[in-house]
Amino acid sequence: MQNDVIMAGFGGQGILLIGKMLAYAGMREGKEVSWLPSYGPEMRGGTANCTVVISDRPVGSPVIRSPRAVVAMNLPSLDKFEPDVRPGGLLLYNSSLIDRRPARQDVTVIEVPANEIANSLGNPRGANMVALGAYLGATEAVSIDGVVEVVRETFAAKPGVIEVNITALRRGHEIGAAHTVGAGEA
Amino acid sequence: MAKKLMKGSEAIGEAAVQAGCHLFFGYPITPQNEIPEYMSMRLPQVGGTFVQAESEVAASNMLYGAAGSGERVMTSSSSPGVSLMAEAISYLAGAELPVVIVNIMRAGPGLGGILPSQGDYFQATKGMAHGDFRLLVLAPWSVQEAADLVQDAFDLADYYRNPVLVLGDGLIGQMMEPVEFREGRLPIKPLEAKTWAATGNDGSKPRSVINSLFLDPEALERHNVHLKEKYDRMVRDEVRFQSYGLDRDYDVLIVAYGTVARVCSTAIDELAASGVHVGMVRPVTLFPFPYQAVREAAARASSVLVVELSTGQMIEDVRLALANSKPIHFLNRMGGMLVSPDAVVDKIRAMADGRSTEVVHA
Amino acid sequence: MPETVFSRPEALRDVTTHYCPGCTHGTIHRLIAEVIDELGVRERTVGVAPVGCSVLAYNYFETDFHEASHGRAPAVATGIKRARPDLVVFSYQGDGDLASIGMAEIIHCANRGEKVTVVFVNNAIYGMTGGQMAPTTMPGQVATTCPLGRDVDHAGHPIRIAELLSTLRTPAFVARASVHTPLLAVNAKEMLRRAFSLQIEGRCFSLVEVLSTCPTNWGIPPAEATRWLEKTMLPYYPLGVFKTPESGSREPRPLDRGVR
Amino acid sequence: MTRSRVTVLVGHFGSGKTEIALNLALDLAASGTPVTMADLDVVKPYFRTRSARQLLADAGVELLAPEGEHIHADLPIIVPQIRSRLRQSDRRLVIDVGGDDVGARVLGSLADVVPVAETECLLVLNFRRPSTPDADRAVAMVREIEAVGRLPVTGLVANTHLMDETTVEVILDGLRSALECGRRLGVPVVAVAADEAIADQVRRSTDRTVLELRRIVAPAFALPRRRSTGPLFVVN
Repeated sequence: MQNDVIMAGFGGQGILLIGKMLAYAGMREGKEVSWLPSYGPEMRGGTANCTVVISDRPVGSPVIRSPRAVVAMNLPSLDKFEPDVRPGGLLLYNSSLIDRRPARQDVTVIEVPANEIANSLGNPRGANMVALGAYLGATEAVSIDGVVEVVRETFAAKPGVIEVNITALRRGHEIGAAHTVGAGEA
Repeated sequence: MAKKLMKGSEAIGEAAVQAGCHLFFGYPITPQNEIPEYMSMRLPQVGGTFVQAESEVAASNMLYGAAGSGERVMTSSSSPGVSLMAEAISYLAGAELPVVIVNIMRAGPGLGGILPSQGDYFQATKGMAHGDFRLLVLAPWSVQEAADLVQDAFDLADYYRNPVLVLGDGLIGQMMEPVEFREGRLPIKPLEAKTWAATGNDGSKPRSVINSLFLDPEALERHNVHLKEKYDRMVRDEVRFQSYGLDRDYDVLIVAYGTVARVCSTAIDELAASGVHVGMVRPVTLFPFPYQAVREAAARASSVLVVELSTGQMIEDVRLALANSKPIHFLNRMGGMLVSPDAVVDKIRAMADGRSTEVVHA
Repeated sequence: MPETVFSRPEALRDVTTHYCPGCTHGTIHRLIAEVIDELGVRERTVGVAPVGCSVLAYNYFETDFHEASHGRAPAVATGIKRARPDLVVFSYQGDGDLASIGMAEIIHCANRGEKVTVVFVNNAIYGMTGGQMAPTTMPGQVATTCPLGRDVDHAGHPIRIAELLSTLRTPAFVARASVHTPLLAVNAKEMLRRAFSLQIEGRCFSLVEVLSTCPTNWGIPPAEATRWLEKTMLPYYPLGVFKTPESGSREPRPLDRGVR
Repeated sequence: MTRSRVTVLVGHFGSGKTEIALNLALDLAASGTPVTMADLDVVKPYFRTRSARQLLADAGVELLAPEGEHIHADLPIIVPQIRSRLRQSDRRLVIDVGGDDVGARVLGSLADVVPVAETECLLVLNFRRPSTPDADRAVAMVREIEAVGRLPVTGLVANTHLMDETTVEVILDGLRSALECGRRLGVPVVAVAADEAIADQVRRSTDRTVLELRRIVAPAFALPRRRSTGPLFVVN
């Protein structure tokens, strides 16, 4: 079984960070994982993205052209990666910053107002955690408890932000869980 | 030791530290800056030394001094920087100094671009610099293997008293994967004390002179013969490769190395799911090249596909292995563009239905 | 009983050098060897030989040695010293090696304050390759690549390495000596002693530039070569100590005309 | 050719100085004269008489040249004994100097010990070499060599040849140019050199002294029966 996802957004939105947390939690669960930052022609246009693969068996290509899931945190990311989502896959988009509906009909689309939720929690920087939570809720790629543990470790130096981030993660998870999508075969 | 999630660059640095390398000299160049950055942070923690040199030229000569002092030492760079180091690498080989050099290849020629490439295959395996010498060249395909090969590289360098090159690309350097460092790792070769090192002369041993200059042509020829014997031993004892999917019958054999082989493995798995079986031989050592393994695996196939991020530099070695016995097809991207699993699948299908033409032999 | 008044320093090997008659490399070798002996550090000294006439210096000192590629001796010395801080490390370089192809290495070695000693032999010409113009060749001096004499409009003025390096804040000791008279040779030895001592005390980079003659490539007899050095080189390359650990940074002077 | 104690051979690059110096030293030794040969060629280490060392040793010629591994060093090496031999010796001294004025510079460094009154300085001329196509250029070269070598040229050796394609006419043509050059310099042409294979024919065509040359320094590929495994040039 394999989950793979391209997460994309503006630099500074914490995209690479949530990708790393996802990969790290996967590794903790004994899965095979890889994390590949924006590298190659996709890097152009000021967007940051990373590809995370979580699998039961050794990861083959860490480069994924047709991912099973895309998390788009801004409009350029949606424009760029919407066509690449594998048919039957998952397209999760940040409706707070993206003012159009995705056009794809053959994938599961989840609308996540990530910035609005983060702001309402008094944690404007937590939109990335909302998105990660939503991805986890929809795919169960790794358990949310494992990710919570990673959050605690990641922010160990800044204990004040741990709980707000966990809250953001859980709120996202609730949204995602309403649209569960299965993982594909590796 | 528990698994850690590390970037390839960090894993390479940590592997070196754990292999007892406490000296690093380097000069910044993308896409490998994480290696010197990691070493500048890590080496002081173990009482080691990191120096940012004024140039790759200087860095590689600092290696010469440190290695000649009997210490384990490493540098890393990327293609244009390695070209600048080539002079010193010839001297290191001539003076028989053990060092580890990491080349995270970028696309060229010239300044080219910072994206992944395999365009330095010839440089690494055939023509690094002036004079008759060879480097052991190790090409990892995963972060874990990069760490393992770096550690092996130090043992091999010490054993052969020869520079060892670890050849990766930007993907290997930037990618994060879990890595496990074996505790209490034993050297893979029986290593002797470095009595040849120039560490001061108190009369207890012959004077040590680290040198590649031989004025007497007969003495130089003897030295060349000695080096050749060393390279012959490498060819005999150090060939490494990995077989993939050779346990079933296959029509096409892929030859690819490094991250490209990773991509091919995914394509092979996808094709297997649809009943098409493809085999692969992945050279882990590029010098010595696994000629015999390629020849034997190709004997069971009707054609061979070479996949590379270059104009086809490795094809020359594959042709040597096959001696024109099988048609060779070629799939590549260059300039930093990557080969995707889909492209490999398409190519294999094209070979099956006759849409792919073989590489024309000169 | 006859008394021994002259003997070979232990740090010098009992071999014949290849240097031409009238060349002062031999004198400079001997002074270095005497200093190494007198400081009692021969067993832990490692030298670095360059490319140039002194390419075979490793055959003449009774210490361990590295033979470096052209110009890179300061980088090799850096590698040695960083690997083994307990060693006493010196490089021995000529003007083509240090002041031309190796300029980057010497400046950065000095500026990092590597704890090594550099002996820089300046004879204003390329010796090994047969008398070509060096960065230190004097204006008007004939060399095979400036057959009409060095034209400063074309090739610039000769580089004064001791002055150049002494503008750096880091180096502990920079001096210029000559060995063409016994008295000056005694001074040169004292400068070399200071340079090595500062390294041994853990102070940083030290360099002694030593002016030298090259009768073979200058094409004049040794005695005349000495006179040429005095008349032509000395006024341009003054002898003395340019930097010590105590000397501070250089303050700029105000512009003597124009807007204040 | 003459009876001076010291014979210095100068000339342009590739004029045949080394070959003539070797022949001269070997001829002197064969006639029973104690002779010392000195190699002052710092210009082209590949082609020094050092490779003739065995031949000279067998003939009883003393050689002053770098020893041991320094034979092949890319370094200007002047063995110090040359200074004492120049000052005083009961042996004939034949000195092979490097080509052009650059090679002759080394002579300048010995100017304080060269016994001018006892020295003949012979300039070897091959008018089929590009640097000396005619008497004008040859005269200019002599002036340059004299200036840096600090030694007057006392005689010329006409050595015009085209290696294996040399004809008597080539040699005689070169001799005429050498005589013209000598007239303008006021120095004699002391000999015309010719390979042993052609020397008799030359003798029949001129009353000048003919220096019969054995080809000694030759590239390994020119010697089909004696392939060398040594450096570029060998002695046959």
